[in-house]
Amino acid sequence: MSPLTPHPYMGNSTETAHARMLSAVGASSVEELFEQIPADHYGTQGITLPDGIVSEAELERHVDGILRSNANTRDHLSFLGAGSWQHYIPAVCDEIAGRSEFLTSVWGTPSSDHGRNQAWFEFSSQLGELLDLEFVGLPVYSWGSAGGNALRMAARLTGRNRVIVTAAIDPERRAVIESYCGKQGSARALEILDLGYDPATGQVDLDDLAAKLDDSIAAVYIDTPNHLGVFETQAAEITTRVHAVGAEMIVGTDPLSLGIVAPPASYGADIVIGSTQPLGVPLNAGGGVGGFIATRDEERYAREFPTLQVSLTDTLVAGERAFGLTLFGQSSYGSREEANDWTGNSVYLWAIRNTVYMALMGPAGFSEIGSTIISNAHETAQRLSAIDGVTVRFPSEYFKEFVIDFNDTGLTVADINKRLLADGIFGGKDLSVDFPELGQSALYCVTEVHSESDIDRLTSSLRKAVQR
Amino acid sequence: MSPLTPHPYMGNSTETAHARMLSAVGASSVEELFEQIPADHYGTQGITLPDGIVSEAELERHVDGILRSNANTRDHLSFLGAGSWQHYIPAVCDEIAGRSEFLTSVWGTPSSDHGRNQAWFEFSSQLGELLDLEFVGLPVYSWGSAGGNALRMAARLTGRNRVIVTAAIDPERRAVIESYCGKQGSARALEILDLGYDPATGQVDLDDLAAKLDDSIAAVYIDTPNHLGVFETQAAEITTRVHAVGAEMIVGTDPLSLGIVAPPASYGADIVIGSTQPLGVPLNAGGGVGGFIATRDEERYAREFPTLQVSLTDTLVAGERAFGLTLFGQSSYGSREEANDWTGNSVYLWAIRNTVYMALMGPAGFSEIGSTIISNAHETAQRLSAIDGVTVRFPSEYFKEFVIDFNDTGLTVADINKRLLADGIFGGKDLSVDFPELGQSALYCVTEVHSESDIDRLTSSLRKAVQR
Amino acid sequence: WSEPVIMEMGAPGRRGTVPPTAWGSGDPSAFVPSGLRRTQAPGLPEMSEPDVLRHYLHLSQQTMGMVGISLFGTCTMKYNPRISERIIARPYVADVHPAQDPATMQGVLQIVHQFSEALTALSGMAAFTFQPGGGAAAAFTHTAVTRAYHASRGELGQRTEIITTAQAHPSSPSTAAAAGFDVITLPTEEDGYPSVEALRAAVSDRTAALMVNNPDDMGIYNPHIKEWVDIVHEAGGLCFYDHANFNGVMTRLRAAELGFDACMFMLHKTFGVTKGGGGPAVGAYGCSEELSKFLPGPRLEKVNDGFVLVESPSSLGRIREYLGNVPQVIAAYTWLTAMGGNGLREAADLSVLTNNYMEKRILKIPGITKAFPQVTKRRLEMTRFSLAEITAETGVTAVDIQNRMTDFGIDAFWLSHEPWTIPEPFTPEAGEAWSIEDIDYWIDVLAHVVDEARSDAELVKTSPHNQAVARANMSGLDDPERWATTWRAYQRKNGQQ
Amino acid sequence: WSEPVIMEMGAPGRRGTVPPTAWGSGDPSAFVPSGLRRTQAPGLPEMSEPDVLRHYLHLSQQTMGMVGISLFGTCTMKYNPRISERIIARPYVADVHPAQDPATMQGVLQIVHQFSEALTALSGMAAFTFQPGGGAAAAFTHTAVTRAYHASRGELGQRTEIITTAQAHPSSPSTAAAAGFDVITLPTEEDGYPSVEALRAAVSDRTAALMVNNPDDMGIYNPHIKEWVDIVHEAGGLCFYDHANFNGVMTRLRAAELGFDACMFMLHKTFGVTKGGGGPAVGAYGCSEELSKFLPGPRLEKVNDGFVLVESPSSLGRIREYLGNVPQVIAAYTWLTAMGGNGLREAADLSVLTNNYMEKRILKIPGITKAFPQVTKRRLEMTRFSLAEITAETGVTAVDIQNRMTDFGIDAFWLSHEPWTIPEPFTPEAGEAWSIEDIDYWIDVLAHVVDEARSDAELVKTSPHNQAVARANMSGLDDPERWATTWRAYQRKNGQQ
Repeated sequence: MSPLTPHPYMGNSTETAHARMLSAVGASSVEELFEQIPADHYGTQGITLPDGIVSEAELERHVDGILRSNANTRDHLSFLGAGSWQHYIPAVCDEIAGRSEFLTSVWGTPSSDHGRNQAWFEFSSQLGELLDLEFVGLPVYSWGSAGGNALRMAARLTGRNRVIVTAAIDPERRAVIESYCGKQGSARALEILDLGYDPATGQVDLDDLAAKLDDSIAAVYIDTPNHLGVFETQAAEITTRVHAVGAEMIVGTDPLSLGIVAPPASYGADIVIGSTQPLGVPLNAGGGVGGFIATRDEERYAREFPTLQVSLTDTLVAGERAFGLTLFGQSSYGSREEANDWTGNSVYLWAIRNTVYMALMGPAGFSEIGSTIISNAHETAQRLSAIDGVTVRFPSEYFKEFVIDFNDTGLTVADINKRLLADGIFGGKDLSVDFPELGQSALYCVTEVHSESDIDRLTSSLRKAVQR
Repeated sequence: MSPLTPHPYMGNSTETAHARMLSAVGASSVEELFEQIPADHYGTQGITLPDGIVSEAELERHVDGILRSNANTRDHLSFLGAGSWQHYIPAVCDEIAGRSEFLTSVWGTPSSDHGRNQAWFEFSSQLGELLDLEFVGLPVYSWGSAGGNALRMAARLTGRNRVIVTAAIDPERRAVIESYCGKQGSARALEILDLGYDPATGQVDLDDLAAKLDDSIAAVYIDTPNHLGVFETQAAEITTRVHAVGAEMIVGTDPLSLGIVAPPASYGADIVIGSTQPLGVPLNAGGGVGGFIATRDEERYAREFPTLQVSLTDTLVAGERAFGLTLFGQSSYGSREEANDWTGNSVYLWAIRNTVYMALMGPAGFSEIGSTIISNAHETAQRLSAIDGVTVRFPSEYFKEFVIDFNDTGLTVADINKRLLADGIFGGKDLSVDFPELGQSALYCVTEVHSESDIDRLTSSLRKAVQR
Repeated sequence: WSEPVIMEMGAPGRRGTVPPTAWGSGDPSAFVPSGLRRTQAPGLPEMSEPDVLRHYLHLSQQTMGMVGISLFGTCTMKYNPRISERIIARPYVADVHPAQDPATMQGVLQIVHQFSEALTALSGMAAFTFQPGGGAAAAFTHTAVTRAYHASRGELGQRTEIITTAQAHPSSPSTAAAAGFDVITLPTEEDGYPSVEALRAAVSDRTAALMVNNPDDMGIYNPHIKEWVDIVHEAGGLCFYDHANFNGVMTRLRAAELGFDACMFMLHKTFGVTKGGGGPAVGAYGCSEELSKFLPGPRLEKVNDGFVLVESPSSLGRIREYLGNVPQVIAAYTWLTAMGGNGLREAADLSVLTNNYMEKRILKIPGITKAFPQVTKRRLEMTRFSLAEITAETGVTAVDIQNRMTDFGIDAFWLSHEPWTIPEPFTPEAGEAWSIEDIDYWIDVLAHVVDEARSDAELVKTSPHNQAVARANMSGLDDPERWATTWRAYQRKNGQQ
Repeated sequence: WSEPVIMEMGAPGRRGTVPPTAWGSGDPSAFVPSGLRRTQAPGLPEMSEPDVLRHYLHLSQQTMGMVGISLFGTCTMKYNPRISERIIARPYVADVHPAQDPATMQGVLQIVHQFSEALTALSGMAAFTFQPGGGAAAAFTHTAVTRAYHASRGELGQRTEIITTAQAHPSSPSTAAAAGFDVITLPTEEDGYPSVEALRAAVSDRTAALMVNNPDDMGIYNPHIKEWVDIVHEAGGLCFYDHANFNGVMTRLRAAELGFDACMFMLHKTFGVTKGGGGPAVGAYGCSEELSKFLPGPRLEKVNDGFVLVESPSSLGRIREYLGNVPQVIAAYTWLTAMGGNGLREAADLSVLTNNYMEKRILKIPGITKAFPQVTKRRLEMTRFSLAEITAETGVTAVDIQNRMTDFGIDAFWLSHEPWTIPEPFTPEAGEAWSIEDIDYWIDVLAHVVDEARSDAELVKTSPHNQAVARANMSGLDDPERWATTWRAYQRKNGQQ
């Protein structure tokens, strides 16, 4: 421990300030102020942390020295998706999300937080337009969290404790949902039944649904597009069946698809969830994820939201608008031990990115990006499948991700990806561990960021990689 | 030329907006509005520019694709200085200079520009403290511009038209000064006499000064540290001699040295100039330069400033402060054909960076950075001179730059720098063209950004390079 | 400057940003299954890029954040160094994909590892996970670990109760309840915390865990905490230390040495990372060697030539996707590296010293009292006060005063978590970053507003007067006929659709 | 929020940032020559990092910039795309050293080259330099080129006069004068520009150059400009086209085809680059093949495998160090690439269309008149108006109205360069970036303030009322006893030192 040296982050870390405050409080040493803590509570092992690197130049050199070894999707050509997707982020998103006011805001009053609260309201409002739904919560941690929350909502809404969840799901997402549903068992745990997928299409196996769906089921949860990239074309039929047994229909979706694809509400989905990451949030080594939950504006649903929400309201001044938290009391901040779910800090700064992104895109932008993505993905899949031994597993109804089947190459995905990496390419996500039934397959993600020459590069590298 | 497609930068680039405005002005086509321009004035060759890349993602891909080939001082170890110096830029400087309000401000009222004007006043105030001078203009384009302006000021102050300028000067700076002084000849051109340097010390050759200094001389201009890196230890003596003939003493200096080095005003310099780039401005491929001009707050000098200046003043509200331009009328905005010099847009955003930098540093920061730089530079020079055939040309009185003499290696600086480059190192600036009297010598710059391991890397690469 | 809601802005045909065009040959719409095509475009605004930019710049300017002064309380408002933001915005963080081959992201993994080691030094816990996206998520993680632990011993059926205190943060009881436990909340007693006797009475073979914080939000430290831990351990329960209030005790207390099995740190509060209005955040959850096998995965392991990610067979799975909010971990690492052990010690010292300085001055304002005045020992990093006397005298409430203070550039203080143990509470926290001048200014404004309450109560009750908007009407926010979380709902409910 | 001057802030011992420590062994102070050691530390503030950050954030919030609405006039306020800022902040621009081996900075050189080619397409000029740091510096460059050109022909002694017009920007006459020329300013005549006859009378074998802009700041185009150029050329002078007012005519006029020898474009205005409160900026100076050998160097040349920098023997040397403000050139290139030829044409169209729309509405406000009303053809990118009738009626001046409009979030309009050819002038310029709603709002506010001038003149004369500070007192700014460009001077003059 060094003697007191003034630290740039602490204005009062000077002898003068210490002396002035000590004198004001009538203490002769700082140690005196810790009188509440019994002596035997103090850590005996001491704190072994080194002294601080007070010089910012040295600090940056140190941290930069560690991080610069990272490869990334900017210096590499990447086809990784599977829950975190590479999309172009307009510079305006960075500018707004980087504003000190937004970065450092906490919980002020509706007036002192007015601008931020309005931005949040605009997040919900714009997402509501994309989803065709009128009640939208502030974001939760991730798509997985949203799934867990939604299933718990459904269980409360129906008073049932069994749920059916698509098997064509991101295993990360599935694992989060399990934690929310109480995998390890407990009084209020929800039982999860797997909903198989058709090996030909990657879509829901309707027979399996029929076998499992009955009036003990609280909810059926499917994704469209799902983890294998495909749209669920039977979604309307499934919803009808789910509603027939009095269960809730939960649909997860990619908001970037909604410029060209019908929103789940249009075929009756009750709770719609998904990821906010595609809407202007960086990959962040996985730290870019965020989730949303939306329903019709019906009290029945609203009363079960675990999230915070902002609502438009008026002020003491006629004609003026402000924003306040609605249904705060039902959040865990208000309900404590009576809580039926919980909330806390989430990814509210990403909601700022999301709202800016949606405002920049507008209806035309969403329509165009959907078209570009689906076109680029299909074109890429077609070109890859021209390579000997390479096939597309579910060749028709997909959006931006598709499964490439390498079984005929006799190579593992791991080997292929190593070869691609040597060419500066991150190949698709290896599915062989989580989806053994697909053998040596990989999930490729192609979006608007990929140019034709990128695909030429991939094609030629992959052609080389699978030659033996 | 494509048909009208709405452009993101132009809200009114829609058919609707065109129609509405055309109707309001009573015109049937936009072309009609150009009725002032005679038909034969239109360009006949057409505009061959391609259509815009309206998609920001494609635009960034395009520009990034060009720029990413650049090497830079972040991915290379650099010892280049010579007018643009690598110093650490605190993140707070970037944050403030990047604020949209500062980036986009133009000329509002003293009230609507209040914050920016105050920041400018703080630039002048803090620089004044470093320089120990009370009248400081807003920045000019560069050290060279400041030199040109200062010499012209001196000519007007003295009514003389011959000036003496140090020969140990950056040739770029010298060339700018020549343009300002009217190199190509004209009625008001100033004649420039070279002031030789002592080949042993790199400092002013006092005999040469004595030979040239008489009462026809308007000013003597020297730099300390000068372009060969060395301080002018005879500055006080020179100033005395200059004042003795009624000339103005102009001294250029590096503000980063002033935490440890006496400001030129302390030995009587009349006009002090220098670069603002070391105070928190990036290298910017040479686009980071800026210059300052400062004098005592005497009307005689103030009336000759070609710059704009902000002055503190009061407002209609008692006790409130504001900032306005002082002596605006004497600037070329006010004087037009009566102008004795000119001003215009300059590098005022860099003044924001500068003021933040100075505020962060404080007196202790300037003292410490001066010490660190001078120590690192001397230590490096010593270690380099341990290499066979490598010597330090002016071995004692330098700040952050020093001349390394490679004559004994039998190699050219160009060859050596090529070898260093192969190791990821930008060697010192080659002096062999501009200072042929120094033979194969290079100007090395070492600052606070260089760690000991950086120097180890340089030493070992250089040792290898000069071995034959 | 009254900024419209973006849904009202724009004009048909305007473009804000244009995505790249497809380079393939096919008709994109043919790729969408016919039954799934969107038939009506979403009702989003159509705006130019500069108009979107300016709109959100205006909203940022209508947000106080820490550009004002915020001594929020319970949330440890710190300086968020810009250097951290600069680093995490770079491609080597922002553009790293979580599914990259770990060999290509060793820099990220190394920092995650090193920061985990630093938290181990501060807490004595054996292992940490950064998956929890905030403090509440870390508390929830503890309930999941608790389930996994007792399940592994075959006792989950029996262990149905989690014990907390009335001064625990809401995240403890709520996550315990959400995880399916019955919650026993021990009431605060005379000394400012529940008695050992109350704990003994609550503990049984049904006890799954204890979840507490210490000191609490009143700055009161429970000196019997080691005994508490022993009692719970004897009954077979796990002890979780909510370290939200770590600031005043960092470098002095180590959770493991007090006997706790697990603890959590809020990186977005205690470790200098931005709040962002409420995340992205990290509730770093650490636990003992014994519990570490249950931690949500993947687990980071150091091997000869770097770090690898390993799935543990006993892991409870995931609390959140991937490694959590990695940029925030990197920012916390950067902050902690700048502070060092000596800096943390100074921060804790300053946090307590400054709080005592504030308390001294605040209690001189007539009508302001301290919660639990009978606890006379110096409070730690914060003190809870009450404005009840002033409310009784003037009708002006803590919320009124909070609103009025914003007119002076001071953002809201925290009142109190539920339940309010004292009336009209407020709980500022000085932290270590604010200068003594700002602290003095804060107190001066408070004193001034209290004066205003006495001289012109209406002025305070109708405040704020200098903010972007006046006092919000909160009356309809829980009314299904009036709430509106989207513009479309608002329009419908107001007959504008 | 009254923000103190930073010189008043801080406290002894505080640190804002700490430089690295030296790693060498020697005593640093021993390296400073003894006579040159600083004896007294500079009187800079001592502040913590968060306090410096917050101070300047406050100052930024007290700056309107284009976060408000600015239709400044003569300066072509454009949208500055954030993408450009993102690009030029990256290491491949910001951290490039100008003395790097050109082989290591081909990306920068390629963009400089390509942008130069684009300007050639727009102007017909053979070559460009980006050294001039603004429009005035480009004008000065022209005077230097003019000197070099006539010197090369042995005529510099004789060619002592440069001709401009009263409507030329101040940079033309002032740089001509500063370069040692005698300046002949042709007065504005009935048609809004000087007559051909006046030019003929001024031209002689002493004529070194003509420096003009067209259209001028009143939106009036001199249709005889080709004849002017011929007349000057016949006399042996060079013709310089100040293209500050390029916005309304881009893609329609090419300077070289009108006969000009040289021209300049302001990248920080016309080409979408930020103003930064007044630079860094670029006045791109282009000239004919014949003059190009005099351009300040170094010159960029394309060789087989890239670009090299070459010093030309006839070059006039330098106008500024290095290649000029390279990041601004890159930003301009980025903007231009986004706009394209079609975008530029639309921008010119919109700039003229919107100005005519504005003019139509503004002239409906009673008391506002147009400069040179007898020029009835449509004005181009801007129109100059006069408030003289309103001033006569109410005493409220253009400056008063300018100040009052800021209270509504509208930043100052430009009045007029000297000399004021009409009383109480103002000169807004719509440009192409502002939406019609913002344009309408601007006019509505102007109309409202004009109403206020009639109903409550004092309100306008004492404005602004909603800004950070009230109307500044400009009376002492030229008084040596009262001006103060530094805090130290202010203290001394106010007896506080």
